[in-house]
Amino acid sequence: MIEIYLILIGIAVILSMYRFFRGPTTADRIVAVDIMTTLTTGLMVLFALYYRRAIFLDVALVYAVLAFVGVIAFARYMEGGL
Amino acid sequence: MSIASIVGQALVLFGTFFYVLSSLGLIRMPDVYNRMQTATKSATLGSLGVIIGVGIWAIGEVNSYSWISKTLIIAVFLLLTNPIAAHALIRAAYKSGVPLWEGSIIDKYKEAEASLERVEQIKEALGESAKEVEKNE
Amino acid sequence: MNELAIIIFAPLLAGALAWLIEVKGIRELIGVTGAALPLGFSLLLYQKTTEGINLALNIGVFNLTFALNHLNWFFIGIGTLVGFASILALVSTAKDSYEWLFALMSLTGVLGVFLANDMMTFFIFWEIMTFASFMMVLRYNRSASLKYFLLSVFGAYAMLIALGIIYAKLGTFDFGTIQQAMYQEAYASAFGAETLLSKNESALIYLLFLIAFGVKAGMFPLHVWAPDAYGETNQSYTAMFSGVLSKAGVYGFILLYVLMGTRLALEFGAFRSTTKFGYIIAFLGGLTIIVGGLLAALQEDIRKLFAYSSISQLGYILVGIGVGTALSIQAAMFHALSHALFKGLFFLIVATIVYRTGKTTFADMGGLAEKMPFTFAMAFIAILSLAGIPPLVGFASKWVLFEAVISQNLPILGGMVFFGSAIGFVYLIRFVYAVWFGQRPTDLDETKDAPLPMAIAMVILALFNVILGIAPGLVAKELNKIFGKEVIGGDLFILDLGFGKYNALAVTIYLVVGIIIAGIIYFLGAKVRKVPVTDTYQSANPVTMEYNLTIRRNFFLPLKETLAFWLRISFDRLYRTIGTWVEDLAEVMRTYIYNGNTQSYAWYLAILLLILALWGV
Amino acid sequence: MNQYASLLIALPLFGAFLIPVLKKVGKNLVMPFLVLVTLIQTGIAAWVFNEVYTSGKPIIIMAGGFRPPVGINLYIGHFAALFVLIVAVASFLMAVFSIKAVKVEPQDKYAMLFLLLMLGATGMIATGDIFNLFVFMEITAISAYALTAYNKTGEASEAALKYVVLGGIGSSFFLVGVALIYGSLGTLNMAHIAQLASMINPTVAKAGLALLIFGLAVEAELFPLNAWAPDAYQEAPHPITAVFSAFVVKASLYAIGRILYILSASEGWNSVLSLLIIMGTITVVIGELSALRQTNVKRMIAYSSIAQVGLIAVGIALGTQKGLDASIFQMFNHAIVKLLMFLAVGYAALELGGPEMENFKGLGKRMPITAFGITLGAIAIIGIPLFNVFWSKMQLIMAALEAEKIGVVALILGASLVEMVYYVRLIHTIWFQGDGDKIRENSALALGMLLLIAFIILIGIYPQPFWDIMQKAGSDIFNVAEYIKNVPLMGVSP
Amino acid sequence: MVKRVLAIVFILIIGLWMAKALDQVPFGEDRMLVGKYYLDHVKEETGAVNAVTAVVVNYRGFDTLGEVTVLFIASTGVAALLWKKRKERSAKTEGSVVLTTGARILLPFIMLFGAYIFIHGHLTPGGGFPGGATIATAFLFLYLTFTLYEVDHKIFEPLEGLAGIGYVTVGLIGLAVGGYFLFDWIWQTWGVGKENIGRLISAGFIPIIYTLIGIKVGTELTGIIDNMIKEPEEGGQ
Amino acid sequence: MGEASKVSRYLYTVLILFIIWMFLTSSFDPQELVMGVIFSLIVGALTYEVFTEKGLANLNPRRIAYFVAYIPYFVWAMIMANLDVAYRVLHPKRPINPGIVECKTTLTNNTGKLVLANSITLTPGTITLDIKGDRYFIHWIDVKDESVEGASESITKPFEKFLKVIFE
Amino acid sequence: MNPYYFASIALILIGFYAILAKRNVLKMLVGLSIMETGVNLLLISVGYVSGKSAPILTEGITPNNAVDPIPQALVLTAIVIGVATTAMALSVVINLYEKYKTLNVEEIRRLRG
Ligand code: NA
Ligand code: NA
Repeated sequence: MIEIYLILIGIAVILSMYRFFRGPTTADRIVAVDIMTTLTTGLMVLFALYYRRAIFLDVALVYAVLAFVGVIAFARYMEGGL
Repeated sequence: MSIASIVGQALVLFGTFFYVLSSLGLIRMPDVYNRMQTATKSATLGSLGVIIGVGIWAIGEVNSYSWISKTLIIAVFLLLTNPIAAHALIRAAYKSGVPLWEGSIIDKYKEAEASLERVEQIKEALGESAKEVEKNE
Repeated sequence: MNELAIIIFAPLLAGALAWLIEVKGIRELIGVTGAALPLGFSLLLYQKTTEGINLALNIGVFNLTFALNHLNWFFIGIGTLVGFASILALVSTAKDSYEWLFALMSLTGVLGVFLANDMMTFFIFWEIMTFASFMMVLRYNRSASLKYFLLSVFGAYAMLIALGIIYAKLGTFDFGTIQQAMYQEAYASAFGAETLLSKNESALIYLLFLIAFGVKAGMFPLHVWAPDAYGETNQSYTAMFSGVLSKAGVYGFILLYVLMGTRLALEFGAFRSTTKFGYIIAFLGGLTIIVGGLLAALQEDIRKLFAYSSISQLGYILVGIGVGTALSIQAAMFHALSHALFKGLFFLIVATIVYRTGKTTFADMGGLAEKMPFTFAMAFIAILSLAGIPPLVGFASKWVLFEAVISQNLPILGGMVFFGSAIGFVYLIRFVYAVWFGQRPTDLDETKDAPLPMAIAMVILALFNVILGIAPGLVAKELNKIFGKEVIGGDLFILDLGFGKYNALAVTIYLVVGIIIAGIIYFLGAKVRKVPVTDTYQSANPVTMEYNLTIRRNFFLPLKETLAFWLRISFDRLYRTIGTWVEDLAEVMRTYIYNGNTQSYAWYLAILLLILALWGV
Repeated sequence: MNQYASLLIALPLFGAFLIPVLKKVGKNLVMPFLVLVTLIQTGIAAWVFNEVYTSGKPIIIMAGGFRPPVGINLYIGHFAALFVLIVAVASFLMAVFSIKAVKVEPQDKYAMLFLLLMLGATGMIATGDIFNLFVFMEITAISAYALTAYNKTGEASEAALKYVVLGGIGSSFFLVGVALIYGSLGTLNMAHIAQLASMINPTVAKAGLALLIFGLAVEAELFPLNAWAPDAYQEAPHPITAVFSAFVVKASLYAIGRILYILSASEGWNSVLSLLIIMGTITVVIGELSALRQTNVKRMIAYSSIAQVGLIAVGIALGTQKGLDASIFQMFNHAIVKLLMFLAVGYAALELGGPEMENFKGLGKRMPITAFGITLGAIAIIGIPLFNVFWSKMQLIMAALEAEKIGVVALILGASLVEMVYYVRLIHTIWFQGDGDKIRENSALALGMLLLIAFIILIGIYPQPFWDIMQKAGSDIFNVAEYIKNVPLMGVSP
Repeated sequence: MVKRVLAIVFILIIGLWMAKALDQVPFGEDRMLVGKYYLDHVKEETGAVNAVTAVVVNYRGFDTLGEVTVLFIASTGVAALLWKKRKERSAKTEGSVVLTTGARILLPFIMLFGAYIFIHGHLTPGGGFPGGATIATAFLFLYLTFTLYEVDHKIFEPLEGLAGIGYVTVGLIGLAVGGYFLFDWIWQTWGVGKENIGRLISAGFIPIIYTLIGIKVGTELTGIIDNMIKEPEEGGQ
Repeated sequence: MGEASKVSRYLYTVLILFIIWMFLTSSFDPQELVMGVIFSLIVGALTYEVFTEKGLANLNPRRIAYFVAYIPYFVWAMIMANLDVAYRVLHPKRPINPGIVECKTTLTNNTGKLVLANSITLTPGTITLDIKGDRYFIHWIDVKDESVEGASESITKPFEKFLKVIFE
Repeated sequence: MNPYYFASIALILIGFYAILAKRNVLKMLVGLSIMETGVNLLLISVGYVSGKSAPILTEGITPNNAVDPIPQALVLTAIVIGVATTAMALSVVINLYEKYKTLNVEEIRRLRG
């Protein structure tokens, strides 16, 4: 069953990738990245269940933290705030 | 199949729907502001669904309650950070000069910025002391 | 510690001490002692030459082995004698400790070369000699020293490869073992048996040795370093440089005969009455005589003149060696000795002139016989000796050489040797008149005669020129010892070659009588008006500076013009052109490869990876 | 007791980590501290050297107490013991020089990077594990990047950029090589790999070996991977340039040798050897020719160093014990001579306002000891008898002859010929051109130079004991069976 | 254009070559030799359940020490290269109240999370490096948000050094106690925590080393961020 | 309302951190708890000054009660918002009418402002673009009222009544 | 060729391509990072064993169904080294830009020959 969700979310990630490559502005790309990271976090959590390993949840959390700060960094850079 | 599994799976399904929706929004909306509008909201809700869903599902599947506590942490973290990130991004987009969609009807922020600029100019005219004050704030 | 160690290392040690102490007076004392000790000990060792004497020093990875025998005693005799004279003269002309160090170091080098009993030792001391003499030249002229060093090292490395091949094939550096092995090789190859060295390899070794020793001996066309190097250093030192160091090359050729003469002769056969490999040496020697002689005649600088003269004289020796009969080799060795004696003397004379006048070109000199009578007397002996006028040693050796060559029925070589003698007269005339006679430039009016150390040094060499000239049998005896048979017969005063005879004593007596008569006539009779040299007219026109065919300036301009075409073919220039070309190429390559662009550099990595991929490693 | 040799790793680390604390106590303590640490390191290295050479057995340091291949081991055999000592001594000398030469801030960072550079080279030489080799290589490389750019001029940054980019590509491909070898054998320990070498799939072995050597060759300055080197040598602070030439490049060369020989049982080994010979040869030719018309003395000597590296690589790639011995001898001698030369040139450049040849006119009169140092170094490196390099070049030639490679002999000699040309020009410029006021030479540096000179001459006239050491060191690398035997491998079965 | 085409051709050939070699290393097959040993012995020999951690800290401790060193070099090197006499934070605009308040609230959480990661390194896929990196992320967030925020260098630099000293010292104690550098004396000599494999207090010195590494990495990365984000003051070369 | 005492703020921070720790470890193993206390104390000491202003006062039961009540309200709003999104995204004509409007808030507390901004972002058709003092600039996907008062009424007001109690 | 190896090699090559073809120094450094990523993926792929899980011996994982831990440990190290290299390179570039006012690699060539 889980496979279906994994595939669906995978599709969502790929769809977001369209926006990443398409742009047209840098802002669009970063928004796409932001959404992709959120989706990926969910994907990781789902993978943890798929492999029955709770330890992967920690990985998902680290990923969420890093991705968030990463997006903030991009945002601050883009607005010329640094 | 236990109740937890069913509930959990339902939540995951619910979340997955919004995940897909968020990616669609990203594609279909006409400008970065509207993309953010749609994508952020559904991605966040989707995360809540998927992640908490997994936590509940695991109660039935792996028979462990430690999953739900961790997934809750992740979910709350995303709930807190996603709108912050969205806010930071939209502000950045605006400040970096990405224009609003041509169908947009109003831009109050622009007006406010203009008046703020006028205030700045007055401050400038008042001289160094004003700057000092600002710095100390 | 035995005597050989003292002979070899005393100069080096003295040089180092002199260099460190740097107190005028003491420095000179140490230096001269350092040169005197080898001389003394080599004289002491004379009676030990028959039973031989060995020295093995375990310095370094290789054992340094030395041995004394008749052959090398002859050469260290030349080396220590002329070396001592040269070092003595250095007392007057050396500028600083630097020169003491390297002059003495080069003496160590050359004595080590003569005494070495294996190839490695030979090479090491060869390098020490080269290096030290290079440092002496570097002091005076960078480009001359560089040319010298490059060619020398080129030669040294050729030798290194040769002895590397020998070692790889025969597994030894020891002269005795090599000689034996080569001898066996020679007969093995003659009988078609398997040999350790192939024909090509022995040819290669020969070629490499030819280059190695040819450079040092100043053999055409490897001679180009010599005029500059001999000219551009302390002239007292040049006495040793030209007199002794060049003999290392000669010694090397003799060694080549000793080690593998049989092998080469049998492998490559004969040309007319001589071996092919020997004929090559002889022919190059002949060319060396001509080129050196002609160019000597064209020089305007007194130092250069003798430098080219040295080259020319070395040519004689090479001819002798190349002809390859026992007699001709003896003749070559004899001439090596006499060349060392008279050329050493010449350079000391030049050193004295330069030291006293500060001038080096003929144009600035003249009439010095009056101001430097002693030096002039020395020059007189040297000139006679070089020109091959009996009863001086130069005549004896040259005579034997002529006889040796002519007797072998080699007309081309004979012609070359004869031409060399003729041109020798030509350039000597220049030296005689331009320096010693004629009008003296006014700034030379205060010129003093030779200082004491130089005078002593000159006297030593002059004496030997005379003694060995009157008693050439002394030398012949030693040469016969080397060959173990009587090649040159006769007694103390008479050289008997079988088909010719030279009685030095008789000639001396005739000559002395003749001179006495001539002196009487001169002092009693003739009144000669002294005419300033510049007071000459040509077709009633005053002589211009450009076409001033006085003896002191452009005297041989017509000759030069005649030879213009040939003079343009300069090996010196050729080598220079090649050098410049290599450097230009290197610069282009360097700026192209190291072009500064990081990305290009990354491409180099990609290219290497591509090669790896295509190579399929 | 022997495990205390791990202090060779621990001490520089401890020292480097202590510097930030020390800086709080007093900023001017940092440089003396650097000298102190390198001095102690020298002491330890000397002890280790003595231990290894008197017992004749290598010291195997087992980190964490695990036997190899389970744990990483350091293998301080005859080679490592010798070169670790060289690293320490060179570091000590250059640390002293740094007090005089390094005035750019922040000195505490310089001192840390310096110690870690020393650590990296020490580790590269000592380690017995290919991935650990990578780690130490990166320690060396990254500190080298930083130190190259340390002067913070545009040119220094440019040099460092080149170094970083090329080094980065090199280390990436090195890791691909590690992945191939590991994927094929399931182990990273060098002795273990050597043991299993005949079992590797030949395709993997060849590509893996080639990639490992490719990665190392960037650091080892082999053409065409060495384009960064002249720039880095030119722009790095003077003591660092000396250190680069003295041991950084040597560590990489050693690593090439070690990896080459532990995989000697694999198929396709010979094609890697011949490739290495070609690379080495071109390195020599281009290095020497590039030095010819240099007007920047540091850069000139840098090219000369590169050429020497080529010679060493050729010796390693001869594939014979004699070749290795000779190469190691050459490494050893070259390290000493270049230490002297860069020390002297660096010092002169400091006093004269830059390493341009123009400034060196009259150096002989102005700074006689320094000038003497440069001269003697030049003479030695050309290969004049009575100086150390002569013997190693000689041995290299002998080795080439024994391997029947006359071309290599010609290469060595030809290189010496070219060296002669540019070094003679330098010597002449120093002694016989120009003039100037005498400069009082720093007595510590003068002493250092004289010590090195004495050492060069000592080896020059009495090379036998050194040659004995080199032969032991060479056999340490060449004799792989012995190496495998010396490492106490535990049986690991799949 | 030519350059690009050539580059593509080159890398394709190189890629083909690597692929050919990799083809001989079949994917997904069990080729473990030493790896298998680790899996079999990790619990008894190190007390860690995370075999990667045991490899990282115990079996291949030298690598990790080196790795710590590499990061230390980077931090030192960056500081050396970007060193200026006077440097100041000069962010142009401050983040909005959302960002600043978000940073305040998230800071303790992220730091705690970092600590969680490094202290559980022997139990979960974590360790000193990710833990330290997470902590550094917290500081990065502050740098990104506030105009004038700056860490206290007086504390950070010595802390970085002390953590490193701590690591080396732990290793040296191993040398003194157990005879080997980096010997796990807590586990092998003292036997602490033998009974609670899989629980927090186990795995010998791994948690200690990971704590030290966590602190070290956190301070180092923060230092790098600090150096890169700051700009020299006008004229303050 | 001014700042609470340091002790209060510190204890509050430690408490929150410890709770998070327990969630993270999801274990009652005493070893974990002890370590949790230690780390909470350390991290709390480093961060309490920025983390909270009111300290333990946040734990006022009334605030907690409002907070608990706020959650379902907010979740409901979020779901509605997403259905709204679904409608706009999936509708073939993309029915949107966007613009940037201004709202005023009566909240003075920063945390309150943050939560308000986040709530706005996650609820129907709005996203917080910037905040200047008490002025919220909001991107509205379907602008219904351009005036400050009108916009405030429909966007900020509904949340403010909760947040006022929880954070002020 | 299996997709993991393929992806690793592709990443390495893409990174290398960037270094060879991009003029902007920063892009070249990005290329370097991509290469490093590819290498790391390769290492991990080499250690993967089909059907086995992460080598953390909890939750029912035993030595028999865990993948090789070594490559994972190696990659941890390699990642950190990559980060360190990148950090160094960036600060070099910062200095470089300050002095040369350009990031075009073809203009950064004062040192040559
Ligand atoms: Na996010
Ligand atoms: Na690690």
